[in-house]
Amino acid sequence: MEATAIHALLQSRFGDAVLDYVDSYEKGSLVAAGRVGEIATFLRDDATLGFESLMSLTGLDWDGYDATGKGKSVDILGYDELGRPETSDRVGDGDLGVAYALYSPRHGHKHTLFVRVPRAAPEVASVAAVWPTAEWHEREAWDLVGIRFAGHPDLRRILLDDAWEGHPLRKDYAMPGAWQGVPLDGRDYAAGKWTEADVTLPDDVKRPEDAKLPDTGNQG
Amino acid sequence: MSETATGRGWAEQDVRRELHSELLEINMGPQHPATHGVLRLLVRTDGEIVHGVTAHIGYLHRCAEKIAEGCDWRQWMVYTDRFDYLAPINMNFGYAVAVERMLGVQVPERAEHIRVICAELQRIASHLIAIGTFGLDMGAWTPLLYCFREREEILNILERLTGGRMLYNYFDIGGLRFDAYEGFERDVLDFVNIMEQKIPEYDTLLSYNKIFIERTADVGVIDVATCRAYGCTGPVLRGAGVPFDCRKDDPYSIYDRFEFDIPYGEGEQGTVGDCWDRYMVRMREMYESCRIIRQAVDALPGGPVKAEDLKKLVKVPQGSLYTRTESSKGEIGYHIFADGGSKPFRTKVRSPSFSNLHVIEKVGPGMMLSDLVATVGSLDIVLGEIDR
Amino acid sequence: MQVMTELFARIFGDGLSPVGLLVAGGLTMALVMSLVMALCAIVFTWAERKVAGFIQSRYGPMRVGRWHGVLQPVADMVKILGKEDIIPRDADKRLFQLAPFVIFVGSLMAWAAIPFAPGFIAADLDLGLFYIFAVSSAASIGILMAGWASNNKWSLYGAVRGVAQGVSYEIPLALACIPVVMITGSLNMNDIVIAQQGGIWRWHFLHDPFLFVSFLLYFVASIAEVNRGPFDLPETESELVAGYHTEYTGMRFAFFFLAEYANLFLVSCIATAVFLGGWQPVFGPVFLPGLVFVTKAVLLVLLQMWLRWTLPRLRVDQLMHVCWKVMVPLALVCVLGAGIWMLATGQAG
Amino acid sequence: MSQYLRNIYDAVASALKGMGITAKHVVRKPVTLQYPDERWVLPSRFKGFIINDTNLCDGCLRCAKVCPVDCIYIETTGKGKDRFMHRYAVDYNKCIWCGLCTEECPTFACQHSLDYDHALYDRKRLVYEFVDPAHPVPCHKERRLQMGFFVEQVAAAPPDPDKIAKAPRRADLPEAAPGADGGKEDERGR
Repeated sequence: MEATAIHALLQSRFGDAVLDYVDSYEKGSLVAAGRVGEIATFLRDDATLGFESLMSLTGLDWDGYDATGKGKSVDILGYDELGRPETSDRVGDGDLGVAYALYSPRHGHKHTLFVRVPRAAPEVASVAAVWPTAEWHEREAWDLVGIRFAGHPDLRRILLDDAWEGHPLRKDYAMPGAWQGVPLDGRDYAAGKWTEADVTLPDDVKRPEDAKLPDTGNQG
Repeated sequence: MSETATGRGWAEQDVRRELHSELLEINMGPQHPATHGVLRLLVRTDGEIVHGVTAHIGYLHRCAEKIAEGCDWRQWMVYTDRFDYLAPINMNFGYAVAVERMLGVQVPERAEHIRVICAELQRIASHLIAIGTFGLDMGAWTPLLYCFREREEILNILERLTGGRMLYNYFDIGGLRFDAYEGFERDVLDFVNIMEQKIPEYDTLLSYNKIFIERTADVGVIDVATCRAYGCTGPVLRGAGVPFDCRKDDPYSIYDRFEFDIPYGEGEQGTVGDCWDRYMVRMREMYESCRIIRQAVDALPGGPVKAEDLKKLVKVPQGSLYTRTESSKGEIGYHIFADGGSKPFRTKVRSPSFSNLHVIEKVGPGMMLSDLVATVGSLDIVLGEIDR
Repeated sequence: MQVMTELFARIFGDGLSPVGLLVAGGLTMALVMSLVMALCAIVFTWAERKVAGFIQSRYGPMRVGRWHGVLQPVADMVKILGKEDIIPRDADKRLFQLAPFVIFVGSLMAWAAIPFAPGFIAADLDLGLFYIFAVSSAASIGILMAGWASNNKWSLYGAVRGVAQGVSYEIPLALACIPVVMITGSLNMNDIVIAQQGGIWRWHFLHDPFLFVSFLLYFVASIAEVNRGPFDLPETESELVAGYHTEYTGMRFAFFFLAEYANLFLVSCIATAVFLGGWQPVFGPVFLPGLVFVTKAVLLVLLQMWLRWTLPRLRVDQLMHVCWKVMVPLALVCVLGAGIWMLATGQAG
Repeated sequence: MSQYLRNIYDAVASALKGMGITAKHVVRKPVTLQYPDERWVLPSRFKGFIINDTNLCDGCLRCAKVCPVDCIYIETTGKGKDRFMHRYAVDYNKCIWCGLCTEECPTFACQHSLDYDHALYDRKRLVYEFVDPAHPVPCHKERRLQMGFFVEQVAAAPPDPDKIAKAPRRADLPEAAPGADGGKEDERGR
C-alpha cells in the first residue's frame, strides 16, 4: 500500500491524532504522542496494513534542526585551527521526538511514524505491548534522549549506568568532567610543553618499500 | 528473593515449595566465557534449571551516535567499523548505502562489485566465528581453531586489500577508498575453492555429530511470531523458517543481479527454530556467499571506484531515511536524520544483535543452564554492536 | 613391594628386621609411586598440549627447551609454585585448604594396587580391583569439599555436577570389570594379568564379544570418572568458568592438575591390567614388562586425549541418561552374556 | 528400542567420523607462524604506525583536520613565505588507524609505516614528534624549493626521480607502476 493511502487510512480512523503527512526520503505520518499506543495496535492488527515488524525506534532531539536546511547539527560557534569545534553552553530548546520505522512482512510496505513532544514534558505512550522489541529501544531512548514512555513495563537506563546524570544525545548535553571520581576527559599526552627530553624521533620504522612478498600458503 | 515467572518444561517439576528452598541468583558475566564479550546475564536458577534471565548491557557503550554529531559524514564511517568488529565491512556497507541513497549518488560498477565481494567474504568470516564459538560453547574446541584458520585466509585477503586485519574503513561514501590490488580476483577465487571443500569437514566434525545434535536440537526454540515481535532478524529469523533476507526482499547495491538461495530452518533434527537450525542456516549461508562471490568476481568490470561527482565534504539534504542492509548477524539499519549540514543531525543505529539478544529474556526461562549457554551462542551476538 | 623388600634385604642383609624391611620397602615404594605420579602428570600436560596442538593445525608449546617445548611443563611448574596462594575471604578455610589433598591422596592410594611388572606392585592385595574402586571414589569427597568451601556459586555447581557424575559412573565402571572377575575368579590384579598370558588372543578384551563391549563401556565410563571431555561437566569452561577449582591458585591448583592427570593415567593402567593383558606382550614371551605396561597405558591416554579434542560436551541430564539408561543396562547385559558364554564354552568351574 | 540402539550407533559412528577428521589434521602441516622467530610479511597497504616525512610535508593541516580523534598536532609560526612548521606530533594513545590522514595528504608525506609491534612502558613515549624544533620545516612552496624540500609538481612535469624514490608509495598512487607494486603481489606464493 502506498504511504499516502496508509496516511489517509490512519487519518480516517484516528482523525485529530494524526497530525501531518511526512514527505521526506521516507514517507510517514506525524501523530500525537499520547495516542501512539492505539495507533500502533491498529497498524499491527489491521489486515491491510499488517505492520508486524518494528524495525527501529529512534529517540531524537530536534534542537537546532534548521527548517531551512542550512542549520548546524550542534551549536557550534566556530572552529579552532585544527578544526576542533567550540560549542556554546546554551540551554537547548526545541522539541524531542520519536520515530518508528515500521515494516510489514506480509505486504512488503514501510511506513514511519513520527512523534514530537515538548522538551518540558517529554512523554510518549509506550508501544512495548504492541511490539515487545520496543521495550529495549524505548529504554534506550529514555537513557540517551530522556523521553519518558508511559506504560512501559520497566523503564530503566539500559546502556549507561543507573546512576548516570543527564541524557547524552540531547543537543545541550554537557559532558561531565568526572564521574564517581574518575576523570572522563582523558589525559592529553601530547599537550605538554615540548622539551628536548621528549624527542622520540622514530629511527627504526620500516617503510612501505620494505614490504616483501607475503607468503601465505593455504593449508589444503 | 522474589517469585519469578514460571518456566516451562523442566521448570514444571517444581519441588521448591516442599523443600522451602529459594532460587539462586547467579551472575553470568560480564566476565564469563559463554557471554561472548562483556554481557552480563542475571540468571535465576533452581539447580540446573533457569527460571529467569535479565540481560544487562552497556559495558562497551561508547555513544557512537553522539560522536556522529561531531563528525562529518565521511569521518563517521570509521566508527561504523567499531560496531560489529567481527563484520565491519557489513557495517560500513549499511552506512554507505544509507548516505548514498539520501544523496542520490550512483556508485560505480566496479566499486559495487568489490563491495559485494568484500561483504560476502566478511559474512563468511563472521559466520565462521559464530560457528566456531558456538562449538566452543558446546565444549568442542577443535572446530573453533579450524574456523579461525579459514578466517585467517579471509583476513589475509582483506589485509592486502585494505591494510587492516580487523577494522578496515575501506568503504567510502560514493565508492571505495582505493581500488583492489592486482591479483585480488585470483586470491578470492582460491579462497572460495578452499572454503567450499572445508564446509563438509565442519559438517562431519560438528554439525552431524550426535552429541552436538543432542545439545542443540529442540533447544532454545524461537518461533516466527516471537521473532517478529522481538525484532529478531538474520539467521535467527531464517532459522525459524522464514526465508527473509534484506539482500533479496529489500534489495540494495547490486544484490538483485546475483543468483543465490536463502537457507532457512526446516527442523531437520528437531523443532523449527531451534539452535541447530540457526547454526545450520549460517553453515549454508557460507555456501551461498561463495556462490555470490564467484558471480561477482566473474562480472567484475573495470573503471573507477569512486563516484566522480562527489565533493570531499559531503552535505546531505534535509530529511530522514531508514535504510537497512543484511549484515551477518541480521538487519543492520541506519535511521539517519540530516539537516542539510555537513554532519549527521542524528544517526540511530538499529543493530541486529540488540534485538536478537532481547529475545533471551523471553525464551530463557525454563531451559537448563547449559541450554542457556547454547542459546546465547546460537544467537551470535556481538557486544560492540549491542552497546554501540 | 616384593621387589623393594628384596632389594633392601639384599642391601642390608640381616641388618634390618622383617618389620623394618616392610616399613622401609613400603616407604620407598610410596615415594617411587608419588614420583611416578608427578612425572606422569608433568609428561601428560605436555603431551595433552601437543596432541591438542597438532589436532588443531598448530604446534602447541615450542619455545621452552628447544625441541618442541619439552621443558614447558617444568616452566609451568616453576611458575605455578611461584604463585600466591589465595584463599577467598569468605571461603571455609579448613576445607578449602584440605580439598586438593583429599583428591590427591585418593588417587595416590589407588596406585598401590597397580601391577606394573611381575612383582612390581606396591600392595599385592587379594581384593586389589575392589580396593582401587573403593579408594578412588574418595575424589568425589574432595570435589565436593573444594566446591563448597570456595563459597562461589559456579564452584558449587561444578562440585555438585562432579559428585553426581563421579558417583554415577562408578557403577558402570565397576560393572564392566565384573565379567573379567568372573573369568579369572579373582580380584587380585596380579592374578588378572597372569590369566591373560599367551599373546593378544588371550587378552580379556578379545575373550568374547561381551568382554569387548565391557572394555568399551569401561573406557567410556573411565573418561567420565576422571571428568574429561566429552564428560568434563564439572569443569565446563564455557558454562561454569572452571568448575570446582575456580578459586584455587598456585600449589593447590597444581594439586588438582596433578590429580587429574594422575587419575587419567590410573584409569588407563587399570584398563591395561584388566582388559589389555597388563605387562603381557602382544606375542612371544614376557619382555621388558614395565615398558610394555606403560606403553599400553600411554596409548590409552592418547586415545582419551584424541576423544577430548574431537567431541563436544554432553549436558547434565544427557550425561545421566547415558549412564543409567545406556551404560548400566549394557554392562548388566554383558555380565549376563559373559556368564552364559562361560557356561556354553565350558569355562565355568 | 530400535531408536535407542540407533542413537547409540549414531553417537559412536559420528564420534568415529569426527576422530577421523581430527586424525587427518595431525599429519597436516600446522598453520601457526612461530612469532617472533617467523614474521608475517606485511602487504604494502598495511596500516601500521603513521609516519610523517617532513621532507614532503608542507604543514597544510589537512591531516589534523580530517582526523576523527584529533591525534595529530601541528604547530606553525609565521605567515606566507615565513610560515614554518615547528611541530608535527602524532599521539598514538588516541590514533585509531583509520587511515583518513594518509588518504587526505596531498604530498603523501603522511603515511602508514609497516610497524605494528611497539610496546612501551610510558604512554608519553607514544607521542611521536617528527619535527626537530631546531630545524623547522618551511611551508611555502617557494621557500621549500629554495631550501631543497620536496614540492608537488604539476602533472605535466614529471617530478625529480630522486625525490619520488624517497616518497613512500601508496598502493593507489597513480605513479605506483604495476611492475613495481603489482609485480610483488603477483609473486605471492600460494
